[in-house]
Amino acid sequence: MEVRIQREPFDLGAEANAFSERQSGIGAVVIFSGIVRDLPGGELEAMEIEHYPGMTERSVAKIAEEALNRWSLGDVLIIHRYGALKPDEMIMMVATSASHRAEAFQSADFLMDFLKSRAPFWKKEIGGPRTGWVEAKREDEDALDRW
Amino acid sequence: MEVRIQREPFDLGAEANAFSERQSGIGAVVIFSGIVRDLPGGELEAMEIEHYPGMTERSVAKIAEEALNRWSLGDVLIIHRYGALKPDEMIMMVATSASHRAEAFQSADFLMDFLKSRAPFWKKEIGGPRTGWVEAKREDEDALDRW
Amino acid sequence: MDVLYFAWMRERIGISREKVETGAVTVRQLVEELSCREPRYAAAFADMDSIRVAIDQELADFDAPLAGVREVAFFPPMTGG
Amino acid sequence: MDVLYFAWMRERIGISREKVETGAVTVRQLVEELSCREPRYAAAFADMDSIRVAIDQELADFDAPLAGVREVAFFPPMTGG
Repeated sequence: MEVRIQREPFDLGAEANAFSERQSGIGAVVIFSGIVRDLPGGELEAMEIEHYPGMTERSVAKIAEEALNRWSLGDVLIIHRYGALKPDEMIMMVATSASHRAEAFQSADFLMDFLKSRAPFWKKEIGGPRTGWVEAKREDEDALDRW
Repeated sequence: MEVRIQREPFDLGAEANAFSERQSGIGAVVIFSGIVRDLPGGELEAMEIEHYPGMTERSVAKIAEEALNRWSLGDVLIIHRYGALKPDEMIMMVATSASHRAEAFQSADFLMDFLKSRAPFWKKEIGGPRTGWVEAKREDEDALDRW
Repeated sequence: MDVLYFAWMRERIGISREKVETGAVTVRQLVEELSCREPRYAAAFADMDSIRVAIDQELADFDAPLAGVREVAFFPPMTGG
Repeated sequence: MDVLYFAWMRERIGISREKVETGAVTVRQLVEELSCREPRYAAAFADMDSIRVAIDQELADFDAPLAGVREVAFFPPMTGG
């Protein structure tokens, strides 16, 4: 299990390859990556991501451990950035590995739902008419009930 | 939409980065990769993958189009190898992109279920006591009913 | 028409493709005809539940008609992914 | 104890962290105490449904006791991922 909370960009491809290569005896890898979407009209200057140093690392590690407990996984990797990101930059990624595809899919889906609503990150859109904090969606909170 | 049926290896990381970079305005990418699992005791010499040239390309393209019809996706990429593969080699990958994570996850999951049971590939394990054709699993066929 | 065999169907019958002249109206009739040829065909087609068929590269069922068909393929359930 | 504010809580109150001496027994009592200080606090805490609290870096609820607590953080619902 590996958790990285960082300001710096990461290389999705390099991480995907390194993660896959260090697995052995597993048949399935699922990778999710979240990307800064521009606003309609290309008005987004930056997506500012604030977080709670200390709590972030603890809560993300706890979410990863919960996934390892629920499914029979080879490994879990979570990288999440903070700071000011431009449109099309990668915000975060998760990777899970398992013997069978269902476990790899479900655990990655689970990780995303919990990272969305239970890890202390807050997004602020800078630029455009909607400048301001991104509001949490009711459906994201509801998604937790699936698990 | 891109479908590649090939004997040659592919570079998951390079494909993941190229796929992500050619998206714009999307927020979520999901990538699945399937890897040759060794048999217990390290007895697998090779996984031989046979396919039906012509029908393979058609049926995989049809599955990809079905995903594009069902979900609001940015793009779909499917790469599937055939021939003799060694343990830990990558067999295949799918990538989907969407504005929202649920669509990216569901469509990748859907693609895998249909590639598993509706694309004309057959796996044969060479080496070890179980040498022979991999049997289709009842649960893989049942998984299609989810969609 | 061309008849193709894959995976253990191909191994049991011993060839991957052959030309077949047939008056069979449906796939099922073609299977019966082939099964009567030689024991290796009979063995390959013994368990119909574990055989799938494609007509002109589209999955089909055993009652599908063969009129105008150029290519029929028999194979076990697929194991892709 | 240290009290931390994030996102629009931090912006409305104007600081990200402060030391607070309090006799409050629960988080809710602390919120009431802070709200009485100045209008900016009252404004920040006005809509309790859109505020979350963490005690010593674990999510908690407003009835949680404060005895022995070193760090309380207030913030809007999280938007990670």
